[in-house]
Amino acid sequence: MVERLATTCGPLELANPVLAASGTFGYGDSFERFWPLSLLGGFVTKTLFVAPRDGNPAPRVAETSAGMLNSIGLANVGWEAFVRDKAPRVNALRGRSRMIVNVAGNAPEEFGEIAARVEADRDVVRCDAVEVNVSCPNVKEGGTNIGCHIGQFRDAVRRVRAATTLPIFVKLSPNVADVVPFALCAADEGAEGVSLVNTLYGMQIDTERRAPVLGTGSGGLSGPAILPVGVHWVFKVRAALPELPILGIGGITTWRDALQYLMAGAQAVQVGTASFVNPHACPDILAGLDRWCASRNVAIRDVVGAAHRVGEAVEEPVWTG
Amino acid sequence: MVERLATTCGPLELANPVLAASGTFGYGDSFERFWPLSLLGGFVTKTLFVAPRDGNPAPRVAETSAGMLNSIGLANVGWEAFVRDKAPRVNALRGRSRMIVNVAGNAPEEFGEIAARVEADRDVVRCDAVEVNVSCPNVKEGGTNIGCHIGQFRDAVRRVRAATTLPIFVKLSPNVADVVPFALCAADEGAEGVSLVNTLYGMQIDTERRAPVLGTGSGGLSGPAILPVGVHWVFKVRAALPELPILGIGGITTWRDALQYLMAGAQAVQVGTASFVNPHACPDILAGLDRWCASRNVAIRDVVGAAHRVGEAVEEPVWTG
Amino acid sequence: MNPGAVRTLPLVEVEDVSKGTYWLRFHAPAGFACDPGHFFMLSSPENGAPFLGRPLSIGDVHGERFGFLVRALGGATAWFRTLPVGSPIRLVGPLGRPFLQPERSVHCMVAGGIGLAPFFYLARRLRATQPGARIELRYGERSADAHAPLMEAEGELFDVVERFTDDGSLGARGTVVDGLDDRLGDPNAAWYACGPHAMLRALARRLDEAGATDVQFSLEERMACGFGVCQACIVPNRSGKPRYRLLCMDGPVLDPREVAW
Amino acid sequence: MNPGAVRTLPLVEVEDVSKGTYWLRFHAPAGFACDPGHFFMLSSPENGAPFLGRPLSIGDVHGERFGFLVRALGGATAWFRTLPVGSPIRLVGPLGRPFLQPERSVHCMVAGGIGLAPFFYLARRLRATQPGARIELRYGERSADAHAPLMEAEGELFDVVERFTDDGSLGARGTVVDGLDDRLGDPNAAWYACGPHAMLRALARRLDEAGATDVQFSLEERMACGFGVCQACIVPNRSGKPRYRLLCMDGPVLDPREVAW
Ligand SMILES: Cc1cc2nc3c(=O)[nH]c(=O)nc-3n(C[C@H](O)[C@H](O)[C@H](O)COP(=O)(O)OP(=O)(O)OC[C@H]3O[C@@H](n4cnc5c(N)ncnc54)[C@H](O)[C@@H]3O)c2cc1C
Ligand SMILES: Cc1cc2nc3c(=O)[nH]c(=O)nc-3n(C[C@H](O)[C@H](O)[C@H](O)COP(=O)(O)OP(=O)(O)OC[C@H]3O[C@@H](n4cnc5c(N)ncnc54)[C@H](O)[C@@H]3O)c2cc1C
Ligand SMILES: Cc1cc2nc3c(=O)[nH]c(=O)nc-3n(C[C@H](O)[C@H](O)[C@H](O)COP(=O)(O)O)c2cc1C
Ligand SMILES: Cc1cc2nc3c(=O)[nH]c(=O)nc-3n(C[C@H](O)[C@H](O)[C@H](O)COP(=O)(O)O)c2cc1C
Ligand code: FES
Ligand code: FES
Repeated sequence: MVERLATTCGPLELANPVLAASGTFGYGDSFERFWPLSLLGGFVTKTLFVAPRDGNPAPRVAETSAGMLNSIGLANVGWEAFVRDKAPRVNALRGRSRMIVNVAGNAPEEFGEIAARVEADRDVVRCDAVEVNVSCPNVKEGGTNIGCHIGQFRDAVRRVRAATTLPIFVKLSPNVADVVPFALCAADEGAEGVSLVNTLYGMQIDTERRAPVLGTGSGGLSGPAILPVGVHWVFKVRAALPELPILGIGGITTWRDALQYLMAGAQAVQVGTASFVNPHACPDILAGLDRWCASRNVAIRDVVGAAHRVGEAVEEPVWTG
Repeated sequence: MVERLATTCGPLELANPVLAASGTFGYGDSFERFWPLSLLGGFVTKTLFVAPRDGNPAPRVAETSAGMLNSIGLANVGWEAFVRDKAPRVNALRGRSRMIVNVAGNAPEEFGEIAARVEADRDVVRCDAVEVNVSCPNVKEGGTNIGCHIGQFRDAVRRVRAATTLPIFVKLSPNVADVVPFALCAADEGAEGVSLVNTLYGMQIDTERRAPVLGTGSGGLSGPAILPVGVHWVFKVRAALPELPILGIGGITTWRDALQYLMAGAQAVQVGTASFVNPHACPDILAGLDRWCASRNVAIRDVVGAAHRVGEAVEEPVWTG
Repeated sequence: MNPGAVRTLPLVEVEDVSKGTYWLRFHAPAGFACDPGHFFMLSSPENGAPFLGRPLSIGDVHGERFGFLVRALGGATAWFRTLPVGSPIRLVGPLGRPFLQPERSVHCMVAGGIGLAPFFYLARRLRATQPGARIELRYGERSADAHAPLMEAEGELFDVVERFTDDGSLGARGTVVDGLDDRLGDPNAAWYACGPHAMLRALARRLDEAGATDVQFSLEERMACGFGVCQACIVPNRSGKPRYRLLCMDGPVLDPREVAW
Repeated sequence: MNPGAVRTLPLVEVEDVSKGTYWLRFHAPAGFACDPGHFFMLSSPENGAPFLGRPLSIGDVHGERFGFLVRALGGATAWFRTLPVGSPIRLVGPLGRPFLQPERSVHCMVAGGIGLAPFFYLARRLRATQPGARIELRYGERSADAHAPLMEAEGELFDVVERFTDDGSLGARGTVVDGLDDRLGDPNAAWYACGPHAMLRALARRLDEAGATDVQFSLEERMACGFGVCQACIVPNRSGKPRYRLLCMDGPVLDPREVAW
């Protein structure tokens, strides 16, 4: 299993291409009751700010067709508590699984501050990379306000880069006319790679109450509904910037979904919402990928970006016959 | 029924708030085998160009979770054939149902040209309004290339406005960082209203063939999956521009979905993909809205924008008890 | 089934109790164990509607079966009702913190609507561990017929059953909160309640005024995961520090005096 | 059921024919009528997976029942197979242009794989309207066991049945296109074919070379609507004018000489 599933995403050597996405995996130890963290290629922590945050008022989630809306609002324990209470425990559990700390701030300067804290504590925290969340739709300041405006975006990434030498993955929003310029900007500013996509803007209205369901009005749409959106943008970013490492995210529920992202050009994927519904989603996807690789006699590395290679297409499916 | 369902969308007096969306209703006569056209509040034709278009290579559709991708590419019979073969027949069928002709071109100038043709033939065609499609994701030129760039967008709308005095609805793309500036621009340029949303970018990869499913690679995502995205943007546009008439579109399958759009601020809605799966979707939605209005003793006009009126919220739902 | 196990089990029985209320029953697999007040997330292992899991309190564990008492309110709870026997359902759990079962001479349970769900199992367990204790149930319903059939079947689990209906058509008229006066001063009573938010808020005030200290409420909030990762299920903290707690981890059973109602 | 009716009917029977192939049967409602070569769009009236309808050719109409012969290939066709009897299915149709049934002394049907589906009903109808005509079926399969059970049940509809398997395990070895030589010159034969694209393309060439004129193929393309509005189901036109035709309106039965293969 190890060999066929191994993959490399920029500076990250991963035992396998399945990571758990930010905000859907706590700080790394929440799924221990279901399966060992060390199974994963890696995981991304809930977004951390320097100071703890309470997040938004309830209701914070709603179900949609093949998806969900959330307006959590980046509730998190804050950097200090993470370093003190979470990191040591998680490091004891994770084995070869890569730890990526996801960080954010309310303004570009705060991105620099949190990155400086990560750098300062890097020997304690022992994380393998930093994911920069400039794409949360659920916060008044920061979030998509930064991630959808190239000037602020550049500023935030630059400050993170200046503050740390850890590998940086910038997490991109699909709520833009074109994701490619943001990916390019991240690369320009020295990021090692990009993670895409974060949630789409969405709203649900309770027609009996005649009001939005979520406490904040709108929220972020995730789950199978957005799978094609994420695959599209991964494909586009890969086509424009073939050398830029990509972590593919959005709606992955099955191993076939994960394969779509890999073939679109992601070196590895992150599984989010699916883990809420099926806590075994990550190991199930891993097992499916392994079976597929074995039966096709290929390694994961071989299929990364395969959908770009015209002519490589493996026989037309003969649905009849 | 007539009274409670009647609504006004800018200059359009509608017998009811249910319209059929462009590209999912042919030129108006395709559903006659199922139910009479005159039932509808109105309908929007397939996008028309001056000259006929063949559209994109197959496959042109793919199924996704609670949605579909299409890459039709604005295949249409062209303006002349529409005027000659379609309009007279449809006019004989439509009764009070409003006819909106949807038009596009490959460049802003061509938007002016087709609008001039509509204006010239308006007495023959007898349409009630023009919908300007600057938001198709499936064409190399025009489409989202115009609809997602404010300069070209303004240019196209201005040319249409200069060419015709018919009411104009500009159909907006969700594939932008913020839809509001585009709505504002449309209003500035003298459009009577906006239609939103068109499809989202999306891609599906056939993991056995290791290639995109659609002939064009990416396509447009529609269906229930995108409902929350459309509701979000209608809500945002209504909040920013409370006087601007809105036709709400995206993922409407049930009368409750339609109500969400109306409460978010649309005066009427357009039903698209749902009609493929259930050809009776429009009359079913109409009947459901009528029942709801009757049981709540309200008229459709009363609930338009209701989700914006804090305090109007009708009792908290007591799920237990 | 250890805390937090993920099991896909075939549905064994759907039993209608009254219009809109039903039992959803399963065979308990080897090692199945859970306590009154625990909940499970139920979802479809197929990729269809409903998408997210739904939290349901354990309703009863009896012999080789366990079940949930469900009220069909929306998409998922109506959908479970229609499933043919044998349909696979994913169950994640048991989750959350169950009811503590202090030794008391009187155990008073107060339920509103489907808030009755956790009390059959609670009563069954208390009967077994505290055979001398008195178990009282007071519950409120919108109208007469909702829970009456349940009481016929399982009423003997309780020493006292008092009913309240909005319209007085069965039992006393009024809300269940109004009907507690004689018990409120009892220093030996343990209190357990589950029901609509408004009822619980009113009850919390009454109990507080009466000086009751041994009080446990089972609350509800929308949940996406049920095991502490999504941060959906917040309950505002009376103390304000932290501002919120997570119902799926700190609850669903909470001391109402810790909640900012 | 008039052309293009929308009916939600309960599934009456799922009968397995061989691994992955099955009959999906319904009671014909009053007024049900359709012709061989017509198709229906089948979908779920519930809002779940699969989302779009799927086109299926009418497989047989017999007594009070009609049915579709289906091969489980992907999401929807596997899903239909698992539905319990009584499940509601939405059927839109009959749709498209059916087979013309010219008067001929010989009717030659050629099928590849599940392309066999439309020919039972076609044979049944020709038997009734042209009792003296000879009906021949030649079909190809990947391996032996796929269609053999069908032929046992319904083989008497045909005067001649010739089988071809890739591995020669049943009938002749090779493709069905190779096995037509003796018939190809017959000026009195009408030709009907359905099967994989590659087979049809090869067959079109053979028939063309042999000068056959009375030829009808039932083609496939991805469909979203089935009645001419979505523009998904394009078939490139030999003449190039217009460039494409819509399979759901102009087909699914087309003259192969009009298709740019
Ligand atoms: C810990 C816990 C234990 C529960 N135990 C039971 C039980 O034993 N029996 C029972 O019938 N119900 C129980 N519920 C409530 C049950 O989870 C909801 O009724 C169910 O989730 C509604 O889903 P739906 O798809 O049927 O309705 P929806 O269509 O989702 O919504 C219908 C109504 O229910 C509300 N709602 C949706 N989800 C929740 C939620 N998680 N909590 C509260 N309200 C919600 C909505 O606001 C709406 O008003 C419990 C809830 C929690 C949190
Ligand atoms: C007019 C017509 C009549 C048909 N009659 C029959 C029949 O009688 N019996 C039968 O078993 N099948 C028939 N088919 C084919 C059937 O529609 C497809 O097998 C089915 O849509 C596949 O859906 P799925 O969800 O099971 O597979 P998917 O998971 O959607 O796809 C599985 C494979 O089928 C291909 N496919 C998907 N949709 C279509 C389509 N509409 N046409 C061709 N290939 C497709 C995909 O490319 C893929 O390779 C017919 C198709 C048409 C157009
Ligand atoms: C409840 C919830 C909370 C989330 N919190 C965060 C977060 O804190 N930081 C972040 O970068 N992304 C967050 N996300 C986004 C996910 O990491 C992911 O990008 C998105 O959900 C799409 O993937 P999915 O469809 O697999 O869930 C959150 C998503 C959900 C559903
Ligand atoms: C197959 C297909 C073709 C479409 N063609 C057009 C078109 O020609 N012009 C246009 O403005 N929108 C077109 N649309 C977009 C729809 O009008 C609508 O905006 C979109 O599908 C979202 O609504 P829905 O989810 O209800 O389908 C098309 C959509 C589909 C699915
Ligand atoms: S339900 Fe997810 S944290 Fe409580
Ligand atoms: S399937 Fe929609 S036009 Fe043919």
